[in-house]
Amino acid sequence: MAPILSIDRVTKYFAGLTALKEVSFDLQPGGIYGLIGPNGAGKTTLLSILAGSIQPTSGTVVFQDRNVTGAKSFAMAQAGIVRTHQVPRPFRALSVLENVEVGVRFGRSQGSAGDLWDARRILEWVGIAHLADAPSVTLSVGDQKRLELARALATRPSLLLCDEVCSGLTEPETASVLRLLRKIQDAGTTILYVEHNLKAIMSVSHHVIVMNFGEKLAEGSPEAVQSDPSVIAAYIGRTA
Amino acid sequence: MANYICNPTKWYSLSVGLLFLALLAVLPGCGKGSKGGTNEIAIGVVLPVTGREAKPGQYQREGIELAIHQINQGGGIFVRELGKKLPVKEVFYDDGSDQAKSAGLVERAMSADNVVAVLGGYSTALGEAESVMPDRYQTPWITTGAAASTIFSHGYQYIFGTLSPTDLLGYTTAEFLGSVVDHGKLKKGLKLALALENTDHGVDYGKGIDKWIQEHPGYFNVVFSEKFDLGSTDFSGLLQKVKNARADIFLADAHLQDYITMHRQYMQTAMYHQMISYGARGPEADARKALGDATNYIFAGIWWSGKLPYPQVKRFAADYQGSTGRPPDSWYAATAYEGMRALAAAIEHAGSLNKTAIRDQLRTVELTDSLLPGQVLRFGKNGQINTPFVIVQNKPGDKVDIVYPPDAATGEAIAPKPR
Amino acid sequence: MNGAGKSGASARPRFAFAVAPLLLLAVLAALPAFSLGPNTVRLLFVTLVWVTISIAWNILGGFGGQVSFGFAVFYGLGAYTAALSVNSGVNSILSLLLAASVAVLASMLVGLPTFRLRGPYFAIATIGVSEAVRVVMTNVSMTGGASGYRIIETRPFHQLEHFYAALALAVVAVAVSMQVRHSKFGLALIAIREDEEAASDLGVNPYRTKLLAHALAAALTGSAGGVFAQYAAFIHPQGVFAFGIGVAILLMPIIGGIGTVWGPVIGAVVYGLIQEELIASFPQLHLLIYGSLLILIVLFEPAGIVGIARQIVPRLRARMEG
Amino acid sequence: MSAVDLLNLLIAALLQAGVYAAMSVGMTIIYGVMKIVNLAHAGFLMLGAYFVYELYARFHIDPLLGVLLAFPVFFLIGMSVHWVLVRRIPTSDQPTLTSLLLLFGLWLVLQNLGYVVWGNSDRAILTPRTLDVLQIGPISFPTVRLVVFGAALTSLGSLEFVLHKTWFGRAVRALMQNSDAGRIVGVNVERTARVAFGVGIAFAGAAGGLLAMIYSFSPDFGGPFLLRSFVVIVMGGLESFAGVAVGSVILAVVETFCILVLPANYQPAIAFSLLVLALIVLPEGVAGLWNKRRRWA
Repeated sequence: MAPILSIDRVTKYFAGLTALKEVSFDLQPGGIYGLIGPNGAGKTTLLSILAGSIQPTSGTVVFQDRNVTGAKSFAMAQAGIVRTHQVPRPFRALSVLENVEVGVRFGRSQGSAGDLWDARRILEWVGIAHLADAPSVTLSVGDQKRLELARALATRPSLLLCDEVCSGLTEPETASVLRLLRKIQDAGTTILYVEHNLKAIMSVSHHVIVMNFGEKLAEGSPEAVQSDPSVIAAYIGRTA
Repeated sequence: MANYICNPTKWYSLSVGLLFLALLAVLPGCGKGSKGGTNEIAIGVVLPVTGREAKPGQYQREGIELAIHQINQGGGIFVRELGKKLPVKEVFYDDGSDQAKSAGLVERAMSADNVVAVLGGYSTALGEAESVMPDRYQTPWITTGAAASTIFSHGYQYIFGTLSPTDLLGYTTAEFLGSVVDHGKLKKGLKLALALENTDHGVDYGKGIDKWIQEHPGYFNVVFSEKFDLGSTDFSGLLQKVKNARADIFLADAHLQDYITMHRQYMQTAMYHQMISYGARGPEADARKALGDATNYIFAGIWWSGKLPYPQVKRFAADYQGSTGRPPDSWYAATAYEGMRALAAAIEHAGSLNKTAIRDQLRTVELTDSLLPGQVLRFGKNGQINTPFVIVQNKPGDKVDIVYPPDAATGEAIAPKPR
Repeated sequence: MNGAGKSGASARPRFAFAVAPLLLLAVLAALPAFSLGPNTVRLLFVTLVWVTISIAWNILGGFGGQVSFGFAVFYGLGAYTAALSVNSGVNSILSLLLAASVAVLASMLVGLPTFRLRGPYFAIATIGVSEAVRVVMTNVSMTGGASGYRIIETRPFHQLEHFYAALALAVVAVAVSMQVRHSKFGLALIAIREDEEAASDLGVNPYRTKLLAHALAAALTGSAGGVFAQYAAFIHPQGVFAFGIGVAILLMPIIGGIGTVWGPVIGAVVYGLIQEELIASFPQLHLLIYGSLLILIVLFEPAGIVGIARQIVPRLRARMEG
Repeated sequence: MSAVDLLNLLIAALLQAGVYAAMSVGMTIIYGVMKIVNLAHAGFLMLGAYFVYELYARFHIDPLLGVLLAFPVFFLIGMSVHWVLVRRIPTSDQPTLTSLLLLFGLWLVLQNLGYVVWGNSDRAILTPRTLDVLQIGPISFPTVRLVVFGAALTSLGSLEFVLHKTWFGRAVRALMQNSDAGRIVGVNVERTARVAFGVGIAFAGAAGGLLAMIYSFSPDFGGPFLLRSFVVIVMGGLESFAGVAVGSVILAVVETFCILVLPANYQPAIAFSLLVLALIVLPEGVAGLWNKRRRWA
């Protein structure tokens, strides 16, 4: 099977500092990929490059056989890559439903007719349909995370980039969000999932990529990665 | 600034209602305005008494009000049609030196206040904007402070002006300098540097100078001529160029504020010119206050001077001092005073308050005891008067002398300017 | 287009939406028949011009959150374009279209570089653009530079023609504003205002959306400038390009309530009243009024007069019912 | 154009740069610490001018001494403005439109205050040295500009001293670099912000006094200088004091020398165009160019 996303020697400098150094990997369609690493490993930088929020200094990004290197985030979203933010960023003046509508109307679907029903269905799907007409600012943290996911899903992505969807959530909330991720995967969307919470990520991913100091350290199944000595060294080296 | 979108339906009708209320509030405000009736003659006065042109605008207002005061002391203007004298009532608006506003206020006076005529329009830009209105409302308008002849070149039928055209100012300025050369005080063939305000006023001034120079070859040649924007805070760039041009005579054409700012910076560049003029500005008290002795020997071509040797000028100066507590500062009050007097004469001749009849009389009215140089005020075919200019020069000890024309002179021109 | 309406809002507001503006329009259109006198018509005319511009600014600044101090550029260019084309024999409606086109062109020239800047930097850049354009226009000889430019009137002046032109334009502006508010385009603008990056992450092209809003606003502002120029018949760069005009254009919608359809309209009416009634008697007081209003609005009620009304009305209603 | 003319121009430019630096530094402090673009800066420049004028006109206090007195007076004014208005708006690491509009409103109010108190005719300070010129060979130095230049350098120098030698200076520098980090190391952000706002306004007031020694002024005074201050601090990279010096010199030199190729009345457009250009091309100031080059290398 052809990879849905393939990145090749992606490098990013910030004002002379190297944030990412020649990172390469492929994602196959339909999986949940975990992206882990200690603080400052370059996970969010990589996610931002894939989402088009920032542009790589060098390297290529190929998505569904299209070279999308350096595309802006709206172009990425229209191509089918969409991200969520670690801290939810709802459009505060808009209702929950209207927030989702933005995704419906401007994402890959560029929907017009019947899209409202779509937006409502998505809200139902993530479990906040009862809040559709509430102002988005009134939502709890957990519901804001769901809204963040709903908005992203509304663009009908092929690849969903999740940035720490579980941070700041309680145990039961985390469990329910993880269930949601699996549901999304079941519906055919590939997920690249950045997470600090190792337990969460190991439980949900079928493939894990480990980064350290801006470089890819290892990748493989959760079990294989967990027993990789270089990974252990990186984590222990940091915590010690 | 969040959360300004909410369900519009709740308050929608309310906001529309507010709009209606606001509109209703407007209407009575505009409907009113004195329905002058037959007890008095309403005359609109639109001048800048705030903003950049506040000082001259204020002087002009004082001139007009002095004339109105004197007319009313005599019982008013006799209107034959009504068989009685009616007092003059001033309807005053301040345009804040803003041209769009001044046009709007002239329109307001002409359409809502039942005036028989409007006086005003100080400075060329404001005068240009106002000059659109008189023909629309068939109401005579006399500008007492805008001299650019373009205003009078559009074929308007209801506009008049009590300032001679600016090209004559430029011409007289050059003529005066020529006479100084003839007296042997300055050499022939001197180099002139011109700095002109970037308006029709400046253009006309420059044209006048050019005209004289072309008619009298050999006297002067212009080595530098550039425009500047009124209201700048900084003229150092322009002055640097003037300095580099190494001219013998510096002639600028500026408004009062610009004259003060520019001359201050002129002094700081350590330039020397044998003669300096700022066009129609020079002897003002404000300049003296801001610049002190640095204003000495500056000469100016002006429409009127308190030094003119006519008895009516002495009387006017005394009356003005009596009503305001200070002597007339330069020419501003006099041309405004004369504008009001000419209007009063025209109303009396017309014998009615019909605006077209008054306009017809303004075309032929003649004041033979005028304050202005030559003592005769008569509007030309285009509506503008054409009295001669006088050249005055500042002298040490706060003295100002008329130095040209010779028949009005109160002192000798000092040239070249002592270093 | 109206997402919220389709979702099953009651029929009454939709009725209000359709009827109230028509009613307002009818009243305004019939006003001159009451022989109000030219001064009232002039005041209405000026207010309608302000209404149009205020609405235009609100499209970019209110919905899109891009605060521009530089709308005098479009107003002035519109005025000059209309004046130049009327003088060269173009009929007055066509000259307004030309004015709009030139303003749109200018909005592109201004927007292409400046929309790369965010928020306050954009605002500051527009100050620079506006002042630079004023200086240049003061020196362009084709338009008479600082001498100003005059429309040579070839036929008698009919005030009502100008009034109806301004009225028509204001109606167009209100219609455009309502349409934008409830359209996909409006949704994009609001999303950009709230969080430009998040909007872009969801597929909204912020740059293009802002340029489009800028162009739309410029077209309305430019035509309004053209309508004004045809009435004034004399325009001057220090007048139509003045920084004060740019400031006034920004103050009106903010005072009325930005991001709403009717806030800018109310703001413009209030502004027109203050200009007319206060300036005649207290020329400098308006600065104090606008300044304090701005401070109060920023600190306490970002939604302006509309926001205040929104707070008061429910209380009044509660009192009346209770 | 002779060498002497060029030298005269260059000196004029440098003296002008001193004026620009003096008027921009207050804006930089406030921006650096609070990320607020102080649009009311022009209003305080104007008040500073009138302050020095009144002291001179009423009590014959030398304008230079007046400038010195302006520091404490405007410091207190600045602190009160912060206490009454500025602290009520949310703080942010990015400049916000809220603060921009708030201070713009304040500018309008200050202008009105100026009109009410002083009317609208131009004022000017005339001292014996106002029109004096120091002539050294063919080169002339306007005395008052030399004085202003000296005063500007002195005040910048003392500010530099304060920033590096005092508690307040360290707190300010910490906040300018990173407000979160500043908070973590125990800087009282609100107090520092209040003092910084006071210092910024103090410099604005004093700069207004210096400007009043050169220019005539009215309540509208300050607008053109406000924009020039923007240009200076944007070119200087928005929050560095060395940047202010660099920005001032660039602006003054460009403005002064452009008259050789442009008609003088286009001169004001230079600053405005530079402003737009600097914002777009040099978002990190002139120093950004240096950084970029290093990155490419």
